[in-house]
Amino acid sequence: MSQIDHSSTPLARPAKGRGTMRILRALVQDRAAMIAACFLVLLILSATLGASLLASHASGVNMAMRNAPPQLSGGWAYLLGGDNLGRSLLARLVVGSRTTLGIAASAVICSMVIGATLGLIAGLRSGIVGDVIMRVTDVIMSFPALLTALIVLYLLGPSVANLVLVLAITRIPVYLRTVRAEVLEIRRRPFVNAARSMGASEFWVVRHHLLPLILPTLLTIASVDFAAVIIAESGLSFLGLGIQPPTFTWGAMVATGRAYLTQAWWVTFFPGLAIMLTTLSLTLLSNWLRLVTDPNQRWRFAKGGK
Amino acid sequence: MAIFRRSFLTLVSLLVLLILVFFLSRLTGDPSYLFLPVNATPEARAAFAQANGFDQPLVTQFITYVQNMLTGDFGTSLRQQRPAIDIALEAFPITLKLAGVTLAIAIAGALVMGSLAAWKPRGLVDRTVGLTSLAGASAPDFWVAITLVLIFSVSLGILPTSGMGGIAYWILPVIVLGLRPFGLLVQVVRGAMIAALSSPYVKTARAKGASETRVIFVHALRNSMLPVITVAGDIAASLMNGAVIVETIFGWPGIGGVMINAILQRDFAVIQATILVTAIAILILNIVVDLLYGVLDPRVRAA
Amino acid sequence: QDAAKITIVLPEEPPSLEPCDAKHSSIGRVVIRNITEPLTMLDPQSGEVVPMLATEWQQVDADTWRFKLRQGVTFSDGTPFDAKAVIAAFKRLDRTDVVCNTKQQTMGGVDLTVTEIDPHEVEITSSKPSPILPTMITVVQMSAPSMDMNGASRQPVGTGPYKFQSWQPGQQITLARRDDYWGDAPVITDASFVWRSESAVRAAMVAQGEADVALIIAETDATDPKMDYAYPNGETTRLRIATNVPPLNDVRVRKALNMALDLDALKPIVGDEVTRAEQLVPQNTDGFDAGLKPYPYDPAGARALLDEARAEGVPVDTQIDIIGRDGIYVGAAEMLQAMQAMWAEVGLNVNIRMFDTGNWLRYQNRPFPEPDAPLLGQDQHDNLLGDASFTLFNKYHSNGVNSMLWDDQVDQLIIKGENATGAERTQAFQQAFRRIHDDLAADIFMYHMVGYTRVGPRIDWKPTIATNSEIAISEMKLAK
Amino acid sequence: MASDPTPLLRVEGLRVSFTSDDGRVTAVEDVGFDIMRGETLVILGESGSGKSVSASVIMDILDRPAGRVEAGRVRLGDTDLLALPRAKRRAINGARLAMIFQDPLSYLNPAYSIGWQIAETLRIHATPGINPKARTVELLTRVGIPDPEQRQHWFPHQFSGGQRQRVMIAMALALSPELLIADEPTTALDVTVQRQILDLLKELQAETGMSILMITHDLSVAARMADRAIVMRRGRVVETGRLDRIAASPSHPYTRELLSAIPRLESDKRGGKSPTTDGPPLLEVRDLCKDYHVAGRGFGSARAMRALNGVGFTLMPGTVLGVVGESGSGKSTLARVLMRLESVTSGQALYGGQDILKLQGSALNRFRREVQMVFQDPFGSLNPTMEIERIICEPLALHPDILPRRQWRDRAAELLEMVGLEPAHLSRLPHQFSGGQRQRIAIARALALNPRLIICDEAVSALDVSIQAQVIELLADLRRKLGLSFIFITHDLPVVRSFADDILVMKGGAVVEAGDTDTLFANPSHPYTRDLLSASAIPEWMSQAVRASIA
Ligand SMILES: Nc1ncnc2c1ncn2[C@@H]1O[C@H](COP(=O)(O)OP(=O)(O)OP(=O)(O)O)[C@@H](O)[C@H]1O
Ligand SMILES: Nc1ncnc2c1ncn2[C@@H]1O[C@H](COP(=O)(O)OP(=O)(O)OP(=O)(O)O)[C@@H](O)[C@H]1O
Ligand SMILES: [Mg+2]
Ligand SMILES: [Mg+2]
Ligand code: NI
Repeated sequence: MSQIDHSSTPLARPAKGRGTMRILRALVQDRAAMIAACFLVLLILSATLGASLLASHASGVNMAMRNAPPQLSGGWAYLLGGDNLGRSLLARLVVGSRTTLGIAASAVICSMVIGATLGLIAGLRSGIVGDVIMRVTDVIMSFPALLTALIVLYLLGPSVANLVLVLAITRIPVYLRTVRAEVLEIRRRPFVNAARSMGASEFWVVRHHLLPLILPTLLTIASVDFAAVIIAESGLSFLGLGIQPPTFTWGAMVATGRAYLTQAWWVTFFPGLAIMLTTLSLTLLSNWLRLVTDPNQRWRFAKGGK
Repeated sequence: MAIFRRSFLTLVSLLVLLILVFFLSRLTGDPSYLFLPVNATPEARAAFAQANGFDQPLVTQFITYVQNMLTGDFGTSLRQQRPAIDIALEAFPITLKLAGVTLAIAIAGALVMGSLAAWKPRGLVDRTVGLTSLAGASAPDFWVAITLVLIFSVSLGILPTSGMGGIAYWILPVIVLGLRPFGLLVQVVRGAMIAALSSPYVKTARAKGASETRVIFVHALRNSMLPVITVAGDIAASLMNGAVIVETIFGWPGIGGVMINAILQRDFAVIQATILVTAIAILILNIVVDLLYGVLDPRVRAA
Repeated sequence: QDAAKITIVLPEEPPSLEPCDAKHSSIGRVVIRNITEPLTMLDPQSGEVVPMLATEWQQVDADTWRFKLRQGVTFSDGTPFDAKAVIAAFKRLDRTDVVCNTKQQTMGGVDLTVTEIDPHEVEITSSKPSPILPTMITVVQMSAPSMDMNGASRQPVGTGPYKFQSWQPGQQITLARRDDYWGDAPVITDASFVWRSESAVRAAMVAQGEADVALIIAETDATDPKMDYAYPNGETTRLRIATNVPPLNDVRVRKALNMALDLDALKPIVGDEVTRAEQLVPQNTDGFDAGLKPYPYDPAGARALLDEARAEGVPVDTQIDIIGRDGIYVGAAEMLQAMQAMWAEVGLNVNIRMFDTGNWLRYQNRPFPEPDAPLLGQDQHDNLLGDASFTLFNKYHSNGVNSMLWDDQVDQLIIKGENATGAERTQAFQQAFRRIHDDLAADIFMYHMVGYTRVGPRIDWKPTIATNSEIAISEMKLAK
Repeated sequence: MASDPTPLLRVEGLRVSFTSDDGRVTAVEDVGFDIMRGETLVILGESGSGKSVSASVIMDILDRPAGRVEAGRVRLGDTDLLALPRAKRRAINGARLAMIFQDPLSYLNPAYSIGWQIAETLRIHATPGINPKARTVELLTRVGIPDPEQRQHWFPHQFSGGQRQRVMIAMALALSPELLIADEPTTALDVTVQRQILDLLKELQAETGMSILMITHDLSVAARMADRAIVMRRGRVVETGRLDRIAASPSHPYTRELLSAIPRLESDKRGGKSPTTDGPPLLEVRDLCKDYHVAGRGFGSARAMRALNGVGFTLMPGTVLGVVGESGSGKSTLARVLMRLESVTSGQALYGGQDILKLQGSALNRFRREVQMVFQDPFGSLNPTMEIERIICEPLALHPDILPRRQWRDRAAELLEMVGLEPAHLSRLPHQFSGGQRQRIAIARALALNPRLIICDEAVSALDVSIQAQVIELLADLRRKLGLSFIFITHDLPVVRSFADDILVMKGGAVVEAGDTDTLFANPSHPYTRDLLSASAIPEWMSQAVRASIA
């Protein structure tokens, strides 16, 4: 038997708080994940508070500061330089974060949720329902995203909701197929059978046995997708399906800066960097989450762990 | 048996796809605006529509399309005035080559790097591979492409700017195209491998005396392949649809550019022909991926 | 020898090399004056019509002209160039199986009949009196009678200094010098055309020596004064106002729109070399009025005008939509955003709606998709034919397919000019432009645009106003 | 035997600890032993006493870096195994050292055919003169896998528990290692096959001079095999010596407790059988048949393989039906079919008059609440990402009307205590337990709902005799108090004999003999049953020694 000091009676501790405490402790222990989490909090603050505070700075055209390089002298506004209409890049990054995060997050979450749900169904029902889902997925995969975008634009008109719809539809297949593949394997594992034998419904099995094992993979894909969605959005804006000016996203900032790449690298660089850092933070967090939830890695975050 | 059923169903999806593409693409607007000069008169537009059959009801147009298709006629490009299928078939091999090479490199690289990262999570390899691959995966592709051209072709003069040709011409396009697949796959491989490497059978392999390389690449990797091939399949499918940015920037006349132009130009015959070609490729790819599931995991095959 | 081979990098691959569609600039760049030649030609410097395959011409009556053909000219397939060939070339324009933009665009509504007088003289009759027929036919390429009449040609045969050699779809088109050309033998022996849609890459190719001419690069990529040429490209930009919809039907609002803009300050967005435009045609065009003065940049005045209109019940605060198209010219979207910001300064509520080309074009033509909406249409127009008639009717006449103006006076002036010649024609057109600009403020005129083209150090050549639509390789010399 | 003075393997002062949520936990403390060439050393001990952990240190497959060797040395011949660089260390595994794992069901790679996995050892340590293919078939034949030519292409999930264990054994024996570490190698084997395997090991030992380190809870196996034995408890070695000496004069109280189980095993009726009740039967199974379809290699058409062939029996409420039989005879399949985890080909199973195989909706739900199962593969049947608390509470959560939520935790703690585990372990994950501990967790989970019928598939096979006795006592108690019924699948004849009212003997998918326990044990009629009974029993010398020492 192991030599544990049982001086503190474990039963006294409430079961719930323990889990969150453990997660928090694990977060503090992983420096990279901690930084990522802080960055994301900062981002959310900038998208909520910052965006409202700086809205006017982001739209004021000032041709004198057109493509102004990053500088310390011009006050905080031109710390990161000015864009092609002389607007403060910093202010635009902050203001743009709201739409960017809003659109990308909703698109990624929509496609993930819809994809995962359908994938679960397709994985669990091998009959006609599963067939239909998978063949519809085939169709979506073979349908060019741009055409989807144009069609939605034509039929439903441009709006943020439709934009999210277009972005989400085109990303559904990855999640769907990934979830299905995992379900096909995991549902054969003995512990799923054990749960079934105890009377677990399909929903229970999904909720407690399948999803927890699949979720890390989904989150990994989703966090990388985040960048892809932002960039795809900027690609659509020239069709009029993207966000319409004067609203803008980081993706649109990168896209307009494209023409100035040789002259003013900072115009594309900073929004690009923002996209990159956001994606990076999300992925670091999802990587960390994977370790925390992995039974064989969890010790890393325990008291005596490295 | 299953495979026949699967192929049949796939044919059904292809048919549905063609119907959708036919009708929906025609909802995106009247091509006469694009093909006639801005000052064309309404009469000229009517004549144009008549000459191309756009004045017929959509259903009639579709029936004609299907009839012609059965005789091997996939329509004529409005813009190029030649068989649309020729245009698609000229471009597709280029896309296929580029996608194949890129994907092969990205997958191979991701399997190695992702496995090494998973071997010691939070270790040095994990951190470096993670950061660099993600930086690549989340950077806007055209930005990377142009920057690379400016650095390697203009400043250093060691690589050609663009065009098709020998190995040197492949380097930049493959890098740019491969960044996102690589970044995503590294993460997926890493995740799946972390789980696989703590499975009991890995201990068995170690107890047999398998080298750590063998443990990683033969035992754990095989069991982590389900999500990896799924994601790789998805990436492959999107590459089949063409890599527009890379194709246009580097002047590779692949199917992505053709398709995008056709869509923007409302060149319906070309839209249909290119989608037909890529869809067949994607559908075959999906069948292959599904078959691979069974090969990789016998428990799935039993289903 | 080797050095006389050049590579030209274009923005896009031509859809075909069909001579009758050479007005399509991506086709024209390869074909015009390299493979095929017209009977007459516009001198890009002076704007005058000069001889090409026709040596001289005269008007017989209101709708008949006679052209003497150049002798001793053969097509590259050996067929002699004669009256029969001219008839065949004009027949090509009338084909209905393919779209021949050339005819639609420049001869809208006018049918031309060619008859042989003798093998070296033809008579061209038009269905309507056409005082500028020699100008009109500058766009008609003389293609060989042997050319297939089915589909759009991908192997044109003409009388030009070069003959079509090969086309690797997607990759390149090559031309080779003809030995039996009727004119002076050009220096360049072989030319290949390649295409890259990315301006930075086109520029880089010339910088790298992979190409000798990079056509139409962005201002931002034109960074090397030794290689990069800026030149007026014949394009004029404007925002077209829906003059029939409130509040835009009030001339004070239209003037205020103009006065609220500091267009001089915005020049860098599209290129420092652009000049302010006050009418839709470039200089050297018959009908161009150099005396038109720009609206001053006067936000206060604009505000005053708006207040005045508002006081009279004009719904000045209605949201006005700009129908824009990204990529119509470099900086197009930013330009709109800057203008939007300036209008916001004077209290106008302007909203931008960007479209893809196909959709944007719907808003250009009658019947207009949203006839009751107060719209500003982003637009760019080129008139390279030296005569304002190619612009005025379509853009400003009450019956013009692109016109959003309904003004009797303008209509009369246009019709008067079209039927006149000489000073009378010029004056009528100028008066029309003046009324459109000064009295009606029917448009927000922006700039006469410039193009940038990069020419590598190996060759000696300067782009001209015509370069966007034709590149005569025979004019290129090797640099010493 | 111990003439060679230097031992083949010497373990000294081993201390191993693990990092877990509760900080560092020491699992093995100051463990040391020697094994001579050709010798068999048996490790007996309490479940969770560190036997498997010690073995995994020797094999260098400790969960690192969660587990850490804090002190101690392991020498193989002259080489210090813990100090070797990885590549050299790894070359020893499989060739000189081989291990049979305790949990054979989880330890095979699900993605490769078993033939491939056996041949892999041969390929890794490429030895001239050995043809991997032929050798694989030979090994499979020797461990008694039927139809090895065909079955080498099958995948682990297509084998029964005992068959997988034998595959594991074949794998370990592939290269005739110098030292074989066998961690509970016969837990899933019926006595006949067990005898066959033990004979095989002895044979090889005689042939090649192989040493064996055998971890077992089974005193009859120990008695059969051991030269020397050590006894472990709570991470420490509490007794070392020749087995006969230990049996004759145990020094540690735990050893005495362990040995005292022997007389009980031989005679005692612990079950306290209740007289068979009249009235409607609880479960009535008629003519069950089950075919598995096994795909040929590649995409060939599937072959049917009959796993159950006309199985039938009746179970009265409050009784225990023992199911014994050959490994691979369809016992687990029967259990899975009854639990509705697998479809049947034909047949009927009436539970309380209703056909289980046709139950739907709430009737099915009620059935699943009343009937619980303990799976043969305890590791696999516990979700690896769930804490024990959640695992044990899962049935309570599935049937929330039974107990209010806030009492779940206490109930879970209570259940853990009932099966001899510490409530402090509630927050641990399955992989942090020993084989026997996992098995007990599975039992605790099955008890959570106070079911009417529990199907136990080799539920106590990995438990040492003392804990096994404790668990059986617990089950018997429940049966007495609550009238619980059991279907008790086991290879352990003493256990069935003492616990079961009726016995079903299976072979090749069919019931070959059935009847009242006493009658059946007294005069078995089928040759296989006779064979089975004769194979069991603890050697006489041991019983005598033990009786003498305890008396
Ligand atoms: N990864 C781990 N983390 C924490 N504790 C562990 C871990 N692995 C094993 N242990 C603990 O170490 C102790 C010894 O385990 P071990 O597997 O060696 O037991 P065992 O003697 O083989 O028992 P059994 O007969 O039940 O298999 C047990 O108490 C177990 O809970
Ligand atoms: N999924 C499957 N596919 C094919 N054959 C299978 C499958 N599962 C089990 N079998 C076969 O069915 C037979 C019965 O297996 P089962 O697991 O019921 O045996 P068992 O009596 O429980 O044996 P043990 O005591 O060894 O656990 C075996 O021969 C096995 O190979
Ligand atoms: Mg153990
Ligand atoms: Mg079994
Ligand atoms: Ni046993």
